[in-house]
Amino acid sequence: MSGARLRSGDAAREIGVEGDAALIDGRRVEFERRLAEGRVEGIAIRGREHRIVAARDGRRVFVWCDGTAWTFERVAATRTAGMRDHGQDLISPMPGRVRRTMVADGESVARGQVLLVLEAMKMEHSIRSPADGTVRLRVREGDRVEAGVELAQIE
Amino acid sequence: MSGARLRSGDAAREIGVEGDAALIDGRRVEFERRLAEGRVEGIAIRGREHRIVAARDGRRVFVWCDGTAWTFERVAATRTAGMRDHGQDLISPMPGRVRRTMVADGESVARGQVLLVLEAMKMEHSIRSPADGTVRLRVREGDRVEAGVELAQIE
Amino acid sequence: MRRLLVANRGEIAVRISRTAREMGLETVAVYAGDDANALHARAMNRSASLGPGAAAETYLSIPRILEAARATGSDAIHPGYGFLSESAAFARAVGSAGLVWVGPPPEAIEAMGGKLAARARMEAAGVPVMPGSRPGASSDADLVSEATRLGFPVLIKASAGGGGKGMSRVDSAADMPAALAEGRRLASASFGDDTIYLERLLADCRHVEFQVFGDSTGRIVHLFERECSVQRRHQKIVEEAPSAALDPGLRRAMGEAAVRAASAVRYVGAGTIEFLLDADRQFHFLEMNTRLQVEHAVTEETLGCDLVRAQLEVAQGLPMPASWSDGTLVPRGHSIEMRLYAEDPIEFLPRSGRLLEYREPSGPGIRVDSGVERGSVVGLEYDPMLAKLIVWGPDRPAAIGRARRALAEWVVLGVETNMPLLRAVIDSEAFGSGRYSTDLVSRLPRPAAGEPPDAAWIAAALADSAPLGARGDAAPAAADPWTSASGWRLG
Amino acid sequence: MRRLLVANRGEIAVRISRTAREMGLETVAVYAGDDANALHARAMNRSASLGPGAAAETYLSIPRILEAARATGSDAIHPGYGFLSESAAFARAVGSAGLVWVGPPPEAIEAMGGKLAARARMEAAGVPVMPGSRPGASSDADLVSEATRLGFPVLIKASAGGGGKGMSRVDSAADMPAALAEGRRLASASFGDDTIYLERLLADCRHVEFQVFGDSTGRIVHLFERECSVQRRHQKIVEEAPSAALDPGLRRAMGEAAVRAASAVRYVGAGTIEFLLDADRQFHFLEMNTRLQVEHAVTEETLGCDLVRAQLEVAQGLPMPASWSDGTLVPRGHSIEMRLYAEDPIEFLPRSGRLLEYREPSGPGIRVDSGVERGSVVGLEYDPMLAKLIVWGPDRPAAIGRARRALAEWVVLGVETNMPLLRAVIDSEAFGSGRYSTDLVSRLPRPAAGEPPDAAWIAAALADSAPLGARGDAAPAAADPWTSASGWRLG
Repeated sequence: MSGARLRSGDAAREIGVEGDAALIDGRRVEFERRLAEGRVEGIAIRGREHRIVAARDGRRVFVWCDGTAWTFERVAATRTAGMRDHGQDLISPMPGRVRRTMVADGESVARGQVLLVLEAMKMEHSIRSPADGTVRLRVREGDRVEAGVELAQIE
Repeated sequence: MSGARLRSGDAAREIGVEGDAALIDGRRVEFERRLAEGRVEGIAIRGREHRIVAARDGRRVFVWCDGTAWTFERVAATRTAGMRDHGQDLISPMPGRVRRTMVADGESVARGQVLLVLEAMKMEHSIRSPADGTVRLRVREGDRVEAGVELAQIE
Repeated sequence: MRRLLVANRGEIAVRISRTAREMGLETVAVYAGDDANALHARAMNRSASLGPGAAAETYLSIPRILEAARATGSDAIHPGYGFLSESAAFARAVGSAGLVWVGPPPEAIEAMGGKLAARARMEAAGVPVMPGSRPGASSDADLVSEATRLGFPVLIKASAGGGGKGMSRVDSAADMPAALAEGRRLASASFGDDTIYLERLLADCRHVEFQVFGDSTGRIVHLFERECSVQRRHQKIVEEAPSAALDPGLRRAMGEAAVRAASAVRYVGAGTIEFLLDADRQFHFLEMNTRLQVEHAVTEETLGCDLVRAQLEVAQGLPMPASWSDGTLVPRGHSIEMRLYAEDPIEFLPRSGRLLEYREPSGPGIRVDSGVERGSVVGLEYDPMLAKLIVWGPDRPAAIGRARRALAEWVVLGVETNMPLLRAVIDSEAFGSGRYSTDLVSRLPRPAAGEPPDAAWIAAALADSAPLGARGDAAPAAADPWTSASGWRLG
Repeated sequence: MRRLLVANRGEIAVRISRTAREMGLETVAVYAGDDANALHARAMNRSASLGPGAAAETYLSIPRILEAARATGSDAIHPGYGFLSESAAFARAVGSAGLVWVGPPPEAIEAMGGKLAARARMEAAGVPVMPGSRPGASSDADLVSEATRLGFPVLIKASAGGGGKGMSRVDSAADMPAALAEGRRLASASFGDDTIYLERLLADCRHVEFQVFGDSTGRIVHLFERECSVQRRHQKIVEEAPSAALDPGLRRAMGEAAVRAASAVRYVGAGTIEFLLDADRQFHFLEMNTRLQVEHAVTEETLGCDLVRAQLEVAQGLPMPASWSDGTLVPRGHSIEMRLYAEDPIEFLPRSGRLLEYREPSGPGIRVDSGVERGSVVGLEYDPMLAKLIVWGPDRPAAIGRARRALAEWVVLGVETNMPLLRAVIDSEAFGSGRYSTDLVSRLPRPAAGEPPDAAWIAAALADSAPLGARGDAAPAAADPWTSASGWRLG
């Protein structure tokens, strides 16, 4: 049985899968896989078909299910218990300038809170915290940043 | 420079690619790649754009180019010269019965020649040779075959 | 009607479930054991396995389908085309099980199912029928004398057949005995009934059919024609609406004959009257298809209607759309359908494999009804039609331009298809002029493979040298339990 | 005209090239340096780089685009929408370079480009214009007094603006000085001209626009209306045709006013007259867009026409299609367009990333005009619109059912989009009833994320534990030079 703790938005679940049964926070759910080229593209539960498309990008898993897209993140893996959580980095996607920092380094921040405002391509973009935690700012107001630069980390 | 001898239908070419230049049977062709997610999905040659989708399945490479699908097979790799060619297997795709063999074991056959007739799902299917060569039959008339069974090999 | 079971597979199952969902219905798929991963089985709200076995034990099994309907709580069944769609026994069994049958009354299916009886009935209703052997002619001697009366060449057809299956051409009286024996054998093997009959075989003909529609108020209308002369092996591959061969007068006469034909069997729902139009512009009834047609989409595109929606409404006792019977319905522009088959483009033999890549054309005027997607396994167990491309344009030349553009956008890799033939048809002078007959395909030069352009060689070299497991490659065998069932693979 | 350069990117560049190819034209793409792998750059017969730099130095650079046209041997230029499409200077430069300009005469662009002057011109032509400040009013004192005359709230608009950009609402005289200063600053920064004017801000309005079309024979017609009231941040996200707000009388009156407006500037080609329809069913001219509109597709679907084809024909001096001017053109059924934006569905902030999966809906009544595909990189450099879904149905309820079904088929993974908002709009009672105004989106409950269903949790667990490199995962970073540019990534 592989198991992991996954988070989507405010919800987090301990979920393990063995064969055609899943344990979701201890609740057993039997399912059938529908495969296309080895990928799971459908999951049937109690006779109901759910269309599935899934993709993974680093730590994140994207799942489209019956028309709705969900984003999951692994919180802590049961099978890799003891591994240190690396925290979450915020990376600059393109060249720009830090217009304002809205929090102080080391401050406790809530998920969704605006950390800083980046100006890029003549537009202002609010950078929000992806999680509750302590913020480590890696930039200061007025800094010019290149693409790929770490702006902050949430611990 | 990676190089290989590829065949498509009756045409065979020695082709090598280094950076943004290709040598096709010794003729140099410069090109630009258009990428999507790391895949080559377009090739521009002298200002002309060619839309490309490519996929590989075992030894075969499928290339869609500007609306036409082509199948390529590696004939002999320059960089792996000396490797033995494994021959070509014909695998049964589903349960059926060998209705007729049209060639004798060890016979020389031409590409496209009918080797045997398989009866499956109430239909007769002619199995043709994928290449010129010597045929090794693995089944006899009247044999019942399961899916995945080797029917013949072309050497 | 709340939950509709679609007793079919492939593109038509997906297409029916799309409209049903748009109407707010729940949809239920059924699948043979080896079809559990097919697109249609995943595309609906629920699904039920029909168990293991070939089509005869699954998609053609009335008890298994009724059991699936019961198990899923379905209250209606749409049969699609093919399989049980023209089985009066199935229609009756569905009704007896207390479910709504989305199709014509079983009596109408029966009346048109026996082609020999249907010919007589149509003649009585004043519908011109293709000259053929008289109903009583069944012995070799009778049939040879009938053939001589009709004049060679003649066609041998199975009375219980249809859709171009099991037909054979005979050119002289000397060939008749052998051909009759083979015809009876085929008819018996394919349709369980060895009754055969003869039809005159006309050269330079067009195949033009009329969509008809009836509702429970007794109203029966036609929804104009479809031109279906582009055929290979007596089966359609390209259809269009309207037909370039009809003028308003002929269209009216044929439409009226089609309505007479459907009225003679008190038709309800969607059906098709097939005519042969000869070189003298005389039309002859061939047969009626008492179901939705593969090519129904060109009617939908030119008339702006949804035939499946109308089927589902009429099956619930609702009247047909008002505009269909009040004379305001007028076709607009031009539509062409192209059928993509997994088959070689020269001898038309079915091909199997896995679709390593599959991307549909899109944009203005393009519709794709598909039963496959990237990764689909194409077997030899079922009809090799993968998908239909339907284009619409303000006029015929615009529609042809659009068809050419859309074909050039359609990416199908991993399984050989008739795409080169479709392109050859669309590009041909005969098709472009609109003046063609059922021999169009046989008159085309065989599609020559030619040699790949430089860009294709380069792309092949790049793909050949790319690391395995990169995107665009087939999945590694270990990760894919289906590789071993993926058809004729060259090892 | 043989070779058409499309001076644009994204979905509209692809859409224009599709029609051009259908007409047998060669097409030429241009792309900014960072856009070399974008879909539009690969979709045409030829392409030319516009060099490095932001939009101002590439897609907005007249010299670079003309140089690309010269280098590729193009003989015509279609500007699409946005970028240089409403630049009279570009239109003139294209003409001076001896190329065909696929757009209206520069004089018409200029006449409608200055919104303040256009208002005066329209008033003179007898077109009802939204009450606003008189042309001479430019000082703070004048504008405050004009605002008081009009009655608060008022809108501040930039004369050189358009398309909802740079508008701001003022609710009281006390707020005016600060708002005017900010309005002038924004107008100057965005459009290089700080001229501003005021318009009365009406509550409970609908935004209804008319497609107009002129040809070189001097004929000018309207092609019926589009309802564009579903907006967020003053920009349209869902459009439909016809508008449920018009009856035949109002439609005729507005259509005639639209033709008067276009005639006043001797319009040639495709253009749009935007009206505000107030709660008392009075309509007011807002502005004219002298180009193809994003939402032109709903007109094409209901009228059965191809506006881009007509643009290309008229640019070559051909007359518009006969049916457009002989009174036989009648809309059929109902069409709805939904714009897919890479943005969060609540605050509408642009999002970037890579489309790990992208699959379009298909089947009957569905059209997708897309600028992206699986693997596309979505940056923040350009407009965040990714694609448009256009549905057609025989009536409005059928079109809504189809929209719902198609949205539920559209797979977009890897970048956050406004899909939840589109679904909320289509599912809303207000949209369903047809009785809504421009505040529809603000009245919707915020889309709640909710919790994933069991099937999604299971799929996530399966994908999370799958070996890297399996199909459906992102390509390994080493094989993909674009990963590092793929936007806001959570490391």
